[in-house]
Amino acid sequence: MAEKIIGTDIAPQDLVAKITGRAKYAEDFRADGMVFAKLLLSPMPHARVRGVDTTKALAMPGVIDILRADEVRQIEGRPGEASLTDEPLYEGQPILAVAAETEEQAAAAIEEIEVDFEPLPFVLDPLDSLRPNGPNAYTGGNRFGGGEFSELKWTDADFEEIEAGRMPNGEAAVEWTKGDIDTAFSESDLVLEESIVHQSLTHHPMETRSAMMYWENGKLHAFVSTQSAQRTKYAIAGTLNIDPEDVILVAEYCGGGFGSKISGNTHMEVPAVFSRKIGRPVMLRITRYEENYIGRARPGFQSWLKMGFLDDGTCNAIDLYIVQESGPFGAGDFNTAGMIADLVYTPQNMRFRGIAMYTNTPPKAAQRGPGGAQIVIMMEPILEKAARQLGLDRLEVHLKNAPDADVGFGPRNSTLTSVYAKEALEKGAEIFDWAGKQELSGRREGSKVTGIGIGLSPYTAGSRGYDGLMVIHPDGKLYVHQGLGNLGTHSIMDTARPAAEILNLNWDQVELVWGDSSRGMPRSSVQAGSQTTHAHSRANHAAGMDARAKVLEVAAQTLGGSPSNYDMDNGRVFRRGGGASMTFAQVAERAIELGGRYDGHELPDNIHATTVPAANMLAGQGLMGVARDNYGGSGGVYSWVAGFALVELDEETGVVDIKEYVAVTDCGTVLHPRSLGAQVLGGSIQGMGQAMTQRWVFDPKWGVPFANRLYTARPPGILDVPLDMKADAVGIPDPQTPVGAKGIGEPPVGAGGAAVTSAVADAMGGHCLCRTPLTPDIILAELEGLSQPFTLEQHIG
Amino acid sequence: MGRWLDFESNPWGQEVLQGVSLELMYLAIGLAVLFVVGHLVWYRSRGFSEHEKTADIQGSVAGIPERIVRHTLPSRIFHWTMGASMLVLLITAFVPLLGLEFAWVTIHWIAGAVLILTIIYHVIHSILWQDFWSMMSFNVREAIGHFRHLLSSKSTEPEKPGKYPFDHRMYHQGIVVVSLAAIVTGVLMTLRIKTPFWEPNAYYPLVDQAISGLNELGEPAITVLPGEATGFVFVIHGIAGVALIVMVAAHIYFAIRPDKRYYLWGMIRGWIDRKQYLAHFDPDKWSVVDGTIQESPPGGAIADSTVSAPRVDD
Amino acid sequence: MAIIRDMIPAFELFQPTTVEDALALMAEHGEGGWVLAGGLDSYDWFKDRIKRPEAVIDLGGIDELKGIIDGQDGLEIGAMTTLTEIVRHERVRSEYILLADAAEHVATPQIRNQGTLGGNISQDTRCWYYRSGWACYRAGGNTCYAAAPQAMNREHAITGTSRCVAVNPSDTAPALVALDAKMTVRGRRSSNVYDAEDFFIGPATDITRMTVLEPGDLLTQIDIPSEWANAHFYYEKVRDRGSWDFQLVSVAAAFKTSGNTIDDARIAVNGVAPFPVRLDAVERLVKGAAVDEALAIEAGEIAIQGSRPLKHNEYKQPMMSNLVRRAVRSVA
Amino acid sequence: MGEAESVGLLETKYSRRKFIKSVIAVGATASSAGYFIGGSGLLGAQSSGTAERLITLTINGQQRRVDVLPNETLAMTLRYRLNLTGTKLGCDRAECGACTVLVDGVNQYGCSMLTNQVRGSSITTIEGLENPDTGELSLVQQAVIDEGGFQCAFCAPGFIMSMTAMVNENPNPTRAEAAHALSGNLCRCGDYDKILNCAMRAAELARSV
Repeated sequence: MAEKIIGTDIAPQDLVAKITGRAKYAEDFRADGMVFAKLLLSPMPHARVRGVDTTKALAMPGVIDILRADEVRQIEGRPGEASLTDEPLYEGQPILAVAAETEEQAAAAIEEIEVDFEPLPFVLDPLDSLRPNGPNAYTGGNRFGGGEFSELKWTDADFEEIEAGRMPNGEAAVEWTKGDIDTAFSESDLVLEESIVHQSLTHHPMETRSAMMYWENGKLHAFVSTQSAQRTKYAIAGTLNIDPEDVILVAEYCGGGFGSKISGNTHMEVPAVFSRKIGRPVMLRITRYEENYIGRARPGFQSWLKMGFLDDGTCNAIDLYIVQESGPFGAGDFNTAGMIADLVYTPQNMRFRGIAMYTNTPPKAAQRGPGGAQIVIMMEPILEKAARQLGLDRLEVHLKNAPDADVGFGPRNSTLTSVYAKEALEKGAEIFDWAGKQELSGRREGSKVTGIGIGLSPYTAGSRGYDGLMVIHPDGKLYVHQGLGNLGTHSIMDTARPAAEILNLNWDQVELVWGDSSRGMPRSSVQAGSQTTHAHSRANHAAGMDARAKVLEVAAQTLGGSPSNYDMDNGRVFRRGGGASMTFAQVAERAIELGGRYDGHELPDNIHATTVPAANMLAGQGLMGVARDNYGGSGGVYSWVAGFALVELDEETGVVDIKEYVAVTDCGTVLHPRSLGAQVLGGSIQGMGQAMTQRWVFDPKWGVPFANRLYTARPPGILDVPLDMKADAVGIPDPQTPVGAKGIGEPPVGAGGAAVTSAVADAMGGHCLCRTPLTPDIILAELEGLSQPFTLEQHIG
Repeated sequence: MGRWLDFESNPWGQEVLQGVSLELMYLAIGLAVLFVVGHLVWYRSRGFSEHEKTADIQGSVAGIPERIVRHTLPSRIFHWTMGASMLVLLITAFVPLLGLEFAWVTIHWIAGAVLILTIIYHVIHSILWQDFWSMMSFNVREAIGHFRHLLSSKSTEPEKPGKYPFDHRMYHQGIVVVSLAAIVTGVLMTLRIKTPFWEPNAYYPLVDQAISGLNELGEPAITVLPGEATGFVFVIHGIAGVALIVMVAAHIYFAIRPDKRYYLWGMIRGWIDRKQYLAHFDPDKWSVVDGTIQESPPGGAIADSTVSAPRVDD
Repeated sequence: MAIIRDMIPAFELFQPTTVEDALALMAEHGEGGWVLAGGLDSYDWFKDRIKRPEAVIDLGGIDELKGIIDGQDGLEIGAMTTLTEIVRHERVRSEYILLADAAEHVATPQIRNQGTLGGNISQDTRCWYYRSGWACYRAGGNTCYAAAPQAMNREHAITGTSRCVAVNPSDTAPALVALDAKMTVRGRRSSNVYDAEDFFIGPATDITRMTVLEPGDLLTQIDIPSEWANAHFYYEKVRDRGSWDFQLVSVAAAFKTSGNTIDDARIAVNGVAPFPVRLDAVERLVKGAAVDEALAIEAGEIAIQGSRPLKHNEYKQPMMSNLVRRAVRSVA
Repeated sequence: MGEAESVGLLETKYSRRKFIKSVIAVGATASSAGYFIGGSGLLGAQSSGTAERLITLTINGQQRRVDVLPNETLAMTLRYRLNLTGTKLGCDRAECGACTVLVDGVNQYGCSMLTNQVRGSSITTIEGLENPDTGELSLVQQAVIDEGGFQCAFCAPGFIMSMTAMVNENPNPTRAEAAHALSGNLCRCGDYDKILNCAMRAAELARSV
């Protein structure tokens, strides 16, 4: 009997390459005649290029050429990002690129280029842009709609409300309500109202977005760092307006993305266009400094929250207003945040208002749990405060408010495929010993006070309808073609497991084909929003079923009888009850002989058009399993993580030490426990960094960011997290998907961050600081009764 | 020759005015030396005596006391305090630039504060209690006479002055302008450092705004580059500072010249003697006759009422 | 001129093997020369292309600058001794654990393996305005960008400022002040020994330098006198992250005690001024006193007398006060 | 051997005052002709001053002749001249540890030392951990396989080098000591729990050797 694969720990196939240095990331590729490109970045947060003098630079030794904004795709008339621009909208936006024989020459040439910038008014903080007469991020205004820019300003009265610590009533871009919040608040036994700030923070994956590209025989060979391979090929083709089949995309490994490299990135265009222009391979090595600017960031929130509770802990009303710092090109986090607030606390009455303001800060993008992570990190300490004032246990309050499978939430009363949030809370509480740790809450040893906290965090975790593509080759092995990116979640391998189980293969009989579009990539999801595990365990399940059926048919056609007489195991197909059998190698040979649908010369009608070229490429190589995920389903797919943290707060220094952490997830069937644990704890640690240390700092006078190094941006290090952490899963399959697995990437971020902010609030005796990051200065200022240097400012330092 | 002004990149990479260059200080020191040497040469070439002129006092001593009060004690205290603070300011400003390092900033701004206080005192005092116009008057004929004398050995010596001779008055006016420039810019600069009186602010938002206009699109345009207001302030302070090197050097030079010694004594003791009075001043213009205030002749100084009563301060 | 980062500009590299040769090279190149110890501060400057020396003089090959010698009176530590060597040195650990403690709080293991004691105490400030290459006072300009009402000065100084409000970033500097270490500085023709607290200078004296070292000067040796061997020590550093972070405030203290009475004390704080601050007033207070909570609290209060926060670093006052309090309290 | 000697000769030649002037030509010649381009094709490409830049490095037990600039970091030499791209550049500023290599067994940041400074040292990179004869993984690498370590793994080479230094020095660490030893390396995936498991497993394997 073939081994069980789903739910077991198997070291990822690419691990040996990764730990021997053989794994090649984008910047590890070389090509003959390769030259280096360097970017000239805008020194101003908003400016217009009046003129550029490149004479001196072009005359320098080794300098080959200069690429200007008019040579790349520009987005006209609406907010949109071009890879090079003459109207920079943030400090650090690339203006032009220089190519030279050596990187040093390119850098020296950049220094000799004179750019005449006309500084324009800029805005860093969204509230500043809403102020009467406040600056706008664009010359045309601060909002865009109906094809044009316009100005939206709040009134002095709105700002008086804000200064008084109350929720403003300025015009929102998005507003939805359910129930009747006014009545509900009047019926609440406890109403809490807070103004909250969540900082914006950079993604800073370990690998920057370097890329190397060259053109050969009319085809672009692109070596890039991306979260989603197949979709990036199409993104590049779209940007360059070329046939996607003329893009050979190589992206075997991706050194982290966290939402910043979903389909590659805007600046991939530079080496693509530049190498075409100069006829040489171009390496664009992105430094950490540049990554700080062009590498994306999570949008920050300034928000006001009013929550009503009944004395049994039921949250009966939420009024939430979010102003989002969106950078120059926008982001949608705030909308999701409103949805997640509704989902976690299931108030019967809710009003959500939100507005995303353009700012002249580096671009924002989805960052692991976009919107969801921010909102639970901000709300959890308020829940702590409420539970304390109601004399209730936070776990009870959560259990009281957490949804069941019949939940409807958000403006469109969205439904979900499954919800086991309460099970996650209960299992987590048990592992963490929540009940036993109650007595540690508030315990004081010297200057150190203990606090415990919970964070409950849901996020989307799946999508449907992608294609699976696999071939059993005459070597007897199953080759699963993945169009995903290999960004470290191991899902690129783990989502092939269902196919292996369907075909009753051992894992070593399965080969994965990925990372090189010339080897055939089926239509895939973007590897974002935790879709992959759900979407591609289904797609590979479907293709696996297709392959299985074909194997049985080939066996029946070859050995006689009907397919139902046959079964398979361990790379052999055999007649039930004994008798004739074939190896998969023989099946593959036979399938090639049979041709037609067996070896991929005929393809199902319903697969995506973008899968067809890949399938055609593989036709005739063996027995092909190819199918679209038609399993269907209704409702959104969400996974949950319940996080539990114990912290020690030093009241004399404001330093918080996270001592213990437990996270339990509801993500359906567990494909790979150890990788799941890594996702859950890794995401939680990112959340802890978000809650405790990471920041972005701008000088308001010059609009220039200062936290542009890792040590100033402060992502968490190994000494900033608990030595021992535990992760577990509820493990109940999602009923609407054949494998039962849901994604997991996003939700742990909010859980980890919120458990910690909640625990800090607990250690401070139910005091909610209501801003992140909770750095020692902020905590100490509060404990010492000093005025907080920042109130609603978005960027602090 | 070099560049007299320093430029630097502002944080946006634009070249902005930063201040005067160190060379200007050396230039000023050079000018000061040249002036002294030049004056010595000129003086010698004209064959003037190195000694104080004496006057024939026969027959004109009636009503003139033996000692004539030139500067009251408050005036002298003012002068020496101001002079001391000015020297401290110059030393603390320039000596560190010459390489001798010490903690000069605090001393400098405190000396500046002292200077401002003395000047406020002086302004009030001179308006209310002194003869304001004895120092502030200007007469074209007198000026022409002085310049003729300066340039030509054939011209007649200028008329004897009233209490403050023409060159003193001109020097005073010059130092008023230069010191005020230094003081105003100095105060602006002090706003940028930590003192017990205010929180530091590196920028001059009002200055920046005042010189901003609107561009052709009707948006605020930054006509003076950001951060450049600072540069202007530094340039004015720097120019005033180096000008003061020359002026103070000249002042000290004349104070210690033997032929002008009576001024120094006047400022130290408060009085000059009758001989000196008669030798160097026109009693019509500076009357020291008991209790009487005479009409000022055209262009002349009006007698200082405070010194008209013969007193000896020391 | 457009700005580009992360490429080290060209320079000539010299690798002398004796101090004399190093001094000769330094004299030869003057302002154009750059002395490289562990290099971790230097490479930042080079990679930012803000400092562009024409000649880099690498001290790594000078053996006489490396290692710790048991001297007649305490320890003689070569300026090029790595922080890891100091952390692990037996006698440092047994008699001067304060220094080992401080050295172990520097950045990361890799940096301690390469960074030297001489480099650690000579490193430049981390003020991000200055490090961004802005023409501030310290860089020879006419502005302190960190001293504006809206400026981001959470990490900046609350005392000892003069126009410039940057802080000294060194972890070992306050420990050396507390240990009354002596720094030997050699020039081409002269050799001077400075007390640790005089080695560090403030912007009032010279706004462009953090130490007495001028071009042509070489810090060769740090002596730890036996005077404070085996004293009661206290070191604490508060930072945002557990590794690779500079102090918000740190304290290093040495106490000679009999029972819980303090006979003598040396206390230094860093992260609050452009130089490590020795707390003479606190030392006077605690000398001869029996330690109790009241004394600790008073010590903390005295420590911050005269300090004045900027807009965003008021927290440094209680933080500094509390750390001094803890240092005194640790004696009891 | 011969190469090592030739370096020694050059040192003698240019050490009139007992210092080593490692390069005599800076400027156009020195910085042209393929700086940062891997492979050996560039050797001998210059007309003058070439010899002075040729140095010999001991990397993963092999002597490698390489042409380096005085301002070149070890990480750049490894990645762009010797094609040893296992040493990663995460920040190039001694902050993330992805470039960690062993210099005479000590873990250091390859991005923040000059190649010229390690001429006399033995350098070990991630590519040099496997047994050169058998291809067997080092015990640290084996420990990572056992524990299924790392996610995106861009940080992995650096972490593994630090773990290697750690187990050589202290094969009996507590979990806290292991974390301390690895605190010079950053993992943005936040896989610290599993990384510590790997480190503890590596120490266990080291103890059993």
